[in-house]
Amino acid sequence: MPAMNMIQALNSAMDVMMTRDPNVLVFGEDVGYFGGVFRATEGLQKKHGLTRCFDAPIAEGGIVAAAIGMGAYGLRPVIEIQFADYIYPGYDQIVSEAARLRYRSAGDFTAPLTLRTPYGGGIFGGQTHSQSPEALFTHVAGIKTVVPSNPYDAKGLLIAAIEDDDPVIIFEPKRLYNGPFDGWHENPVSPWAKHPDSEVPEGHYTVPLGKAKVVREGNDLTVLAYGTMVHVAQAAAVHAGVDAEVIDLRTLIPIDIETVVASVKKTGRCVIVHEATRTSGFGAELSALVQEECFYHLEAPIARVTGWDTPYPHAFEWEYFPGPQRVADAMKRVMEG
Amino acid sequence: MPAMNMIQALNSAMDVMMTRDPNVLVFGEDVGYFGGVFRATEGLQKKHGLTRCFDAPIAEGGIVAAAIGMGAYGLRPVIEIQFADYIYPGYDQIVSEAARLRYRSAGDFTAPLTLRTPYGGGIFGGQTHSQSPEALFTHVAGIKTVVPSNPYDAKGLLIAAIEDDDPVIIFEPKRLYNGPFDGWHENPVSPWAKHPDSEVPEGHYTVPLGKAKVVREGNDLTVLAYGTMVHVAQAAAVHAGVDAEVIDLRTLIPIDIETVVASVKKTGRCVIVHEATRTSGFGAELSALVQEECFYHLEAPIARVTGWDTPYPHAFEWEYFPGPQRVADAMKRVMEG
Amino acid sequence: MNAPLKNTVPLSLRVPEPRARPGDPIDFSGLVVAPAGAAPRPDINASAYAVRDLAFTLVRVLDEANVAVGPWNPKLSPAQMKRGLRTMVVTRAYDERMYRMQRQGKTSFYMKCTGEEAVASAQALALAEDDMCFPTYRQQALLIARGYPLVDMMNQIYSNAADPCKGRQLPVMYTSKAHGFFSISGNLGTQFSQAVGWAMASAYKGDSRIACAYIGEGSTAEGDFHSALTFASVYDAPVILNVVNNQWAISSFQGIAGGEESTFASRGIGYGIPALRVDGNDFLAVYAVTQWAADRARANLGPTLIEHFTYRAAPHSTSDDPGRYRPVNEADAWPLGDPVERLRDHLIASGEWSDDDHKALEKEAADLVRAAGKEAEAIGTLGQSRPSVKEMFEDVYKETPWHIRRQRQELGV
Amino acid sequence: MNAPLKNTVPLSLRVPEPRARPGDPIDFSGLVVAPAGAAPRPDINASAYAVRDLAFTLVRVLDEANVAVGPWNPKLSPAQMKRGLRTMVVTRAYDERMYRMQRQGKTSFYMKCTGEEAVASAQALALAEDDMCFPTYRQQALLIARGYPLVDMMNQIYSNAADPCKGRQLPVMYTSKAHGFFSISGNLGTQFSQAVGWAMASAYKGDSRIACAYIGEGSTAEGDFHSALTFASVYDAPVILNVVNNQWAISSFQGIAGGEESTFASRGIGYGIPALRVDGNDFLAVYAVTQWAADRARANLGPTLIEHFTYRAAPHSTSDDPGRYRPVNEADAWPLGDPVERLRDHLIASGEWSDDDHKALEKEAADLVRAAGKEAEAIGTLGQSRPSVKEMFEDVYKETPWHIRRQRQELGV
Ligand SMILES: Cc1ncc(C[n+]2csc(CCOP(=O)(O)OP(=O)(O)O)c2C)c(N)n1
Ligand SMILES: Cc1ncc(C[n+]2csc(CCOP(=O)(O)OP(=O)(O)O)c2C)c(N)n1
Ligand SMILES: [Mg+2]
Ligand SMILES: [Mg+2]
Repeated sequence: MPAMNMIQALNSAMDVMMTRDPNVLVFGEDVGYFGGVFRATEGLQKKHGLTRCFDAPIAEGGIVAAAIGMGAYGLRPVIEIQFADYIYPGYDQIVSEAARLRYRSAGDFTAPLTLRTPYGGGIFGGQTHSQSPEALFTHVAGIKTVVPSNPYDAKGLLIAAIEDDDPVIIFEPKRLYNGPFDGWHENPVSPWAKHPDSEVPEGHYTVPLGKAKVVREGNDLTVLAYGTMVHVAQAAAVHAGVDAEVIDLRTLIPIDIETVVASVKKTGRCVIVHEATRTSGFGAELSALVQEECFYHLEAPIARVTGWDTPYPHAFEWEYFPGPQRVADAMKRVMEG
Repeated sequence: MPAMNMIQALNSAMDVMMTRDPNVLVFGEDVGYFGGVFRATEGLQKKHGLTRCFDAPIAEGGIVAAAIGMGAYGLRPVIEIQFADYIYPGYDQIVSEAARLRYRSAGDFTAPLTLRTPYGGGIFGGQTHSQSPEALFTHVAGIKTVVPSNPYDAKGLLIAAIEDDDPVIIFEPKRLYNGPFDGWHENPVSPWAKHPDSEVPEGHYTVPLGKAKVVREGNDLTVLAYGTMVHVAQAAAVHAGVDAEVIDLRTLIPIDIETVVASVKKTGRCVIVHEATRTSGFGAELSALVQEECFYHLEAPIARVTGWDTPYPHAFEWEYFPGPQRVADAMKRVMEG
Repeated sequence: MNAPLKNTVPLSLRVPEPRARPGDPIDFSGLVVAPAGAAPRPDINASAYAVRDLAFTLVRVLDEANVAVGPWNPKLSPAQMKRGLRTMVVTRAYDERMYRMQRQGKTSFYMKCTGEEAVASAQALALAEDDMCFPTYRQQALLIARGYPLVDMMNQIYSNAADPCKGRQLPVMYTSKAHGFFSISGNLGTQFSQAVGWAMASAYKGDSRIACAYIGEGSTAEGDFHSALTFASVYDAPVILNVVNNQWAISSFQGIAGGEESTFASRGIGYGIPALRVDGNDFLAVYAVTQWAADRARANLGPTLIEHFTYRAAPHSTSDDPGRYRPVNEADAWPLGDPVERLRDHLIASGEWSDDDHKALEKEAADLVRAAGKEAEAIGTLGQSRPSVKEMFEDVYKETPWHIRRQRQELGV
Repeated sequence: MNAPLKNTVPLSLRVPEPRARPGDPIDFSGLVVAPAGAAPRPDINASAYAVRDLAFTLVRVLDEANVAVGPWNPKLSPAQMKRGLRTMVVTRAYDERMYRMQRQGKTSFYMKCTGEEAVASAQALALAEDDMCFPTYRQQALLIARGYPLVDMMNQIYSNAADPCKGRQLPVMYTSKAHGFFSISGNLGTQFSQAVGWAMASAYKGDSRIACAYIGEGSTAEGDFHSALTFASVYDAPVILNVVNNQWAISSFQGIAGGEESTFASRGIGYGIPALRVDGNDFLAVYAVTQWAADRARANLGPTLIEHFTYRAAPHSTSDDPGRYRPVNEADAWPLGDPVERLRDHLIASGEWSDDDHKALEKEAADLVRAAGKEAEAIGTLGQSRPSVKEMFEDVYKETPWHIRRQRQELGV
């Protein structure tokens, strides 16, 4: 099995699906000849032809709308929004249209599109190349929201998303494109090749939507994480010396409540981590859910470790980012609580 | 003091501010000659002139953008988005621009605009005239989010918003425009005139942003509510026979944490109510906050009573709406918990 | 030294206003109407640049004497014209009944297309049955022309147990894939760019079906309008882009959308999209330009923009009172007349129709609508009958996830 | 019977591609360039309709022999031209240094405007000092022309302790209200419609200042472009709407924004906005059309759309490698030449300038930039020096609310 980094895994998912299904096509800003600013679509146009992987005008609303129309026709479009920070011009089409087409037409029309978008910090991109807007989508009924944390999952989840009959948004943590970044930013990032989850089958397989994965078993507390924070949480557990169980949610909506509840009931403590700003972030929903489902098992307040309630600041990336030190501190606090 | 309904109170706030400050102007779809589809701007054009209250093209993104430009110039624009359901085409300008202009320019430019928008159910308007999208804004640092529940507050909060130097969004519960609807929808709604909060001074006054109000004192449990749900919660408390303390949050961001925490610490129980869909709604943030601040005081799980995670369905308005029966049931559950 | 000038006058803000408000005399003197037959009919493969003047004139076929004249005369057979007339008359009868039903409290909301019936009626005739339309709420005539059952339209409006939208949608937000009628959205403009995506898909698949999209002149201000034109232009999508300029967007006259500064058709020029302005109350002219546009699309010549110049004779919706913002009888004074009367009179002038025929048609339409009405009302009107409450929780996703299932249980349904 | 046609050929999807990709011979043969002096110069109060052909031609002043010809010759004084030349030369020197600094790891990111310097440099000269510009990231020459300190620009780029944006913004996202330079956004297009709002405010107040907005040709596809044109048209806003068509949007050629189907200037026609297309590498032509547009705005005649036809000679940014998507030396082959060389040669041809003068100017610019560079680097480059971490939590709101204050405490700063 070849070792792939996350970009290669995503590229392979699209390649596999374009090969299997003539209704799958890919478009977005700079994804055609050039292969995308993060190179996720490299080679797809050359291999599958100009009309199957092509550049789009700089109009995120138009890109989503075109994908909805294509979906209504019967295609399975895969679109790239160049940075999650630029998804907002397409917000109306996603929220008012893609998410509600099946419901409002009672299944007469559907929008089985897949939207990929790089998200989170990692390139010193300041406030408009670093955002984590997932909570702005988890509030919207009718869309599924996915965040992979490694190459194997990225490919399997992306294929599952393309095959899914509902609109799916995949937030791709750009910090993880090249390696399992664990938040110790002074250290060099080790390449994916050294990580077991970089072993990615070349062909077709899926990782089911809606299923979380326990990536580290433990008894003292539960960490709910996704994307980059899965790796940070593991590093923090080591750093704090806490026997933490780390859950990689993988899909945010629908959330795998069973895995979450089983773990928190076991450990009695919970730390929620994400890079997005805190207030009304997806961590709030997780906290509410855990509290509702596990109240009588909780031995300490649920803690949230998150980005601050500010835009993403260029010069303060490492003070903004909820790194392993902050997560470890929270773990210790929760253990004492 | 004249009795005003909510529309009159909002109208009076704009009138007062247009009279006091030549930099205040009002625009939006159908707000000019016609006076707005809910009549909130009636008479303002006639009194203050064509260029101070005028119709805008059907382009919510353009309306917000124009207001940002005007704010950067030094005006204090008040814009109306005809229904909150139609705010999404303006989402990018609100989230990426208005909310972040002060931060990114280090205060060199600011966007002191006020955005008014009718929200929530109440007119059998189906999925595109009934939404409650407040949580899509509470996640965004840089904007203030306000929801009045009565004429007095509506006017005082709107004046405070116009005078505020940051962008403020006011969600106006259309169910409350004409009377303090308490959710018992089979009963006729009593007019505002019979309610003490319809006594509205004619001139200038403010209700400060960021300050909640205890509208019903109680010892058994705390209800966190805003907008229509303030009245529903009170009706539910009566119906359930529970000595509930009902807090009208009034401002969601910044939230008045002191009032919330003091109450929950006193009662030890908490029910959160809103009409918006549940998952990742503002109730999630409230639940997370209460849990973080009051964990050791909580005697039962915090409950959320909300709209369902579906679009707003035309024929099932009353099954969708979290009415007093559902709120009362939750109160009882929490009392037993 | 050629220094930058400063102003000789202070700047001032211009806010456009219509010529007449309630109480003012009706004034259509600003309206320049080209004579019927005057506009040239270029080849379908003429360039957008070459045909750009068509965006500033008005394609008209029926002259003052109700005779069809000029190069755009589509030379429809009497049978075709009668079919079109019938669609319009049934549509008007349907609108009248449903409007009345709303007034009687049998539903929450209704929207008429009175005065604009020719647009969708003629287009339905000019399109193939399986071309996909992306309508606004004023193209009910498409469904009627394509034989969608009136009773199902009414069931939707009543949100009753037989409502094809299962009680979820505001009245008039129909959907029927089988009739090439895309689910109507409450959000203005969104369908316009979706239609282009559908057309791109059809082209991608080497299909033969084209798309036909609608937008009101007021809604052209939305970004989706611009997206639609951009994508249609770049990918040469087989789509007809219709702007229905009925002069009003609720209370805002077309000047608030920019209609005083240029025509809406002329928006096409900047995208290299051939654009035509047509008398929207002239059934034959609408048919002719649609056929031209459809032929272009089918021949891989790409999109066409059509501005239908018409007038919204009805209130915006049952929630609206136009007496608050425009002179009461403005509709009657509309210089381009009524589309039903004009086609009727043309048929009569051609010796193909009579007043009696027309009365019979009107009676047939009323009977048809009444019969459908009885049938739908027998199922139930709003609140009397409705789909199972369970339906509230279905179709959010293809498979209902646990949290929504659990909410359904919470409600106990 | 005139039944709807079905297709004679199957539909097919067209995806535009540029004439040349890496390895292909450079091909500008599709580019039609009007001769200098040919375009007429209408009165500023001519109607948009009357001047619509100006959207399809190219206003050019400098001819092949570097002589200024035709009605658009702005007849600038030698002093003015030298001032403009200086702005361009300093801008180029500045760009070169900052690009190098990024390569040396002294900052995270940089963007050059090489080849496009005439646009902002000539406009700065044609505008009043207090007119408000809403720039993209390629109008750094505006700041330079208006005397904003180079060292402050660099401080922003280094996010150092003296950064006017307090370390919060990506490099090149300058702001200076005092210099009529609106805070640059990373979100493309948003400033274009904001500029119209600013202009409306200026008109509302009876002020004399006008707004000047910029957008790249690729970004014209965003809805904000359409909003800007709609609002400018409806309210007759005193604004100059500039589309900088530098042929590329990262790796996408201008055809992906619709540039193969019509000119970007011609977008103005559908809104009734007078629109001009100008040789963006011809300093005198840019000055002349800007002056015309500014005069229109100041005289309450409303907005003007200008398409600056130029070429992005530099990579998109320091993150980009154009060798992956276009022929390597395409920039050198650009038929409209280099803006600095053209103005230099015109001055030399007029006897007002010499090679030595130019070398002296280049040296002066390099010295200036180097001195500023030393000063900024003495404060510190990225990571070496920065504003207080407290600044991360300031200015989210005017007064910092409790939750952000508490987060600051949580971080311990
Ligand atoms: C995005 C959005 N904004 C606002 C509205 C409210 N609204 C409904 S209809 C309407 C007027 C539409 O006018 P026009 O496009 O001219 O269509 P017409 O009603 O004349 O057919 C408005 C503003 C909406 N439905 N969607
Ligand atoms: C809304 C948005 N979408 C996408 C991007 C990513 N992006 C940055 S620059 C760019 C290309 C812009 O091209 P153009 O408008 O022609 O300007 P130029 O760079 O040529 O000056 C893109 C796609 C962005 N910054 N904002
Ligand atoms: Mg209209
Ligand atoms: Mg460009």
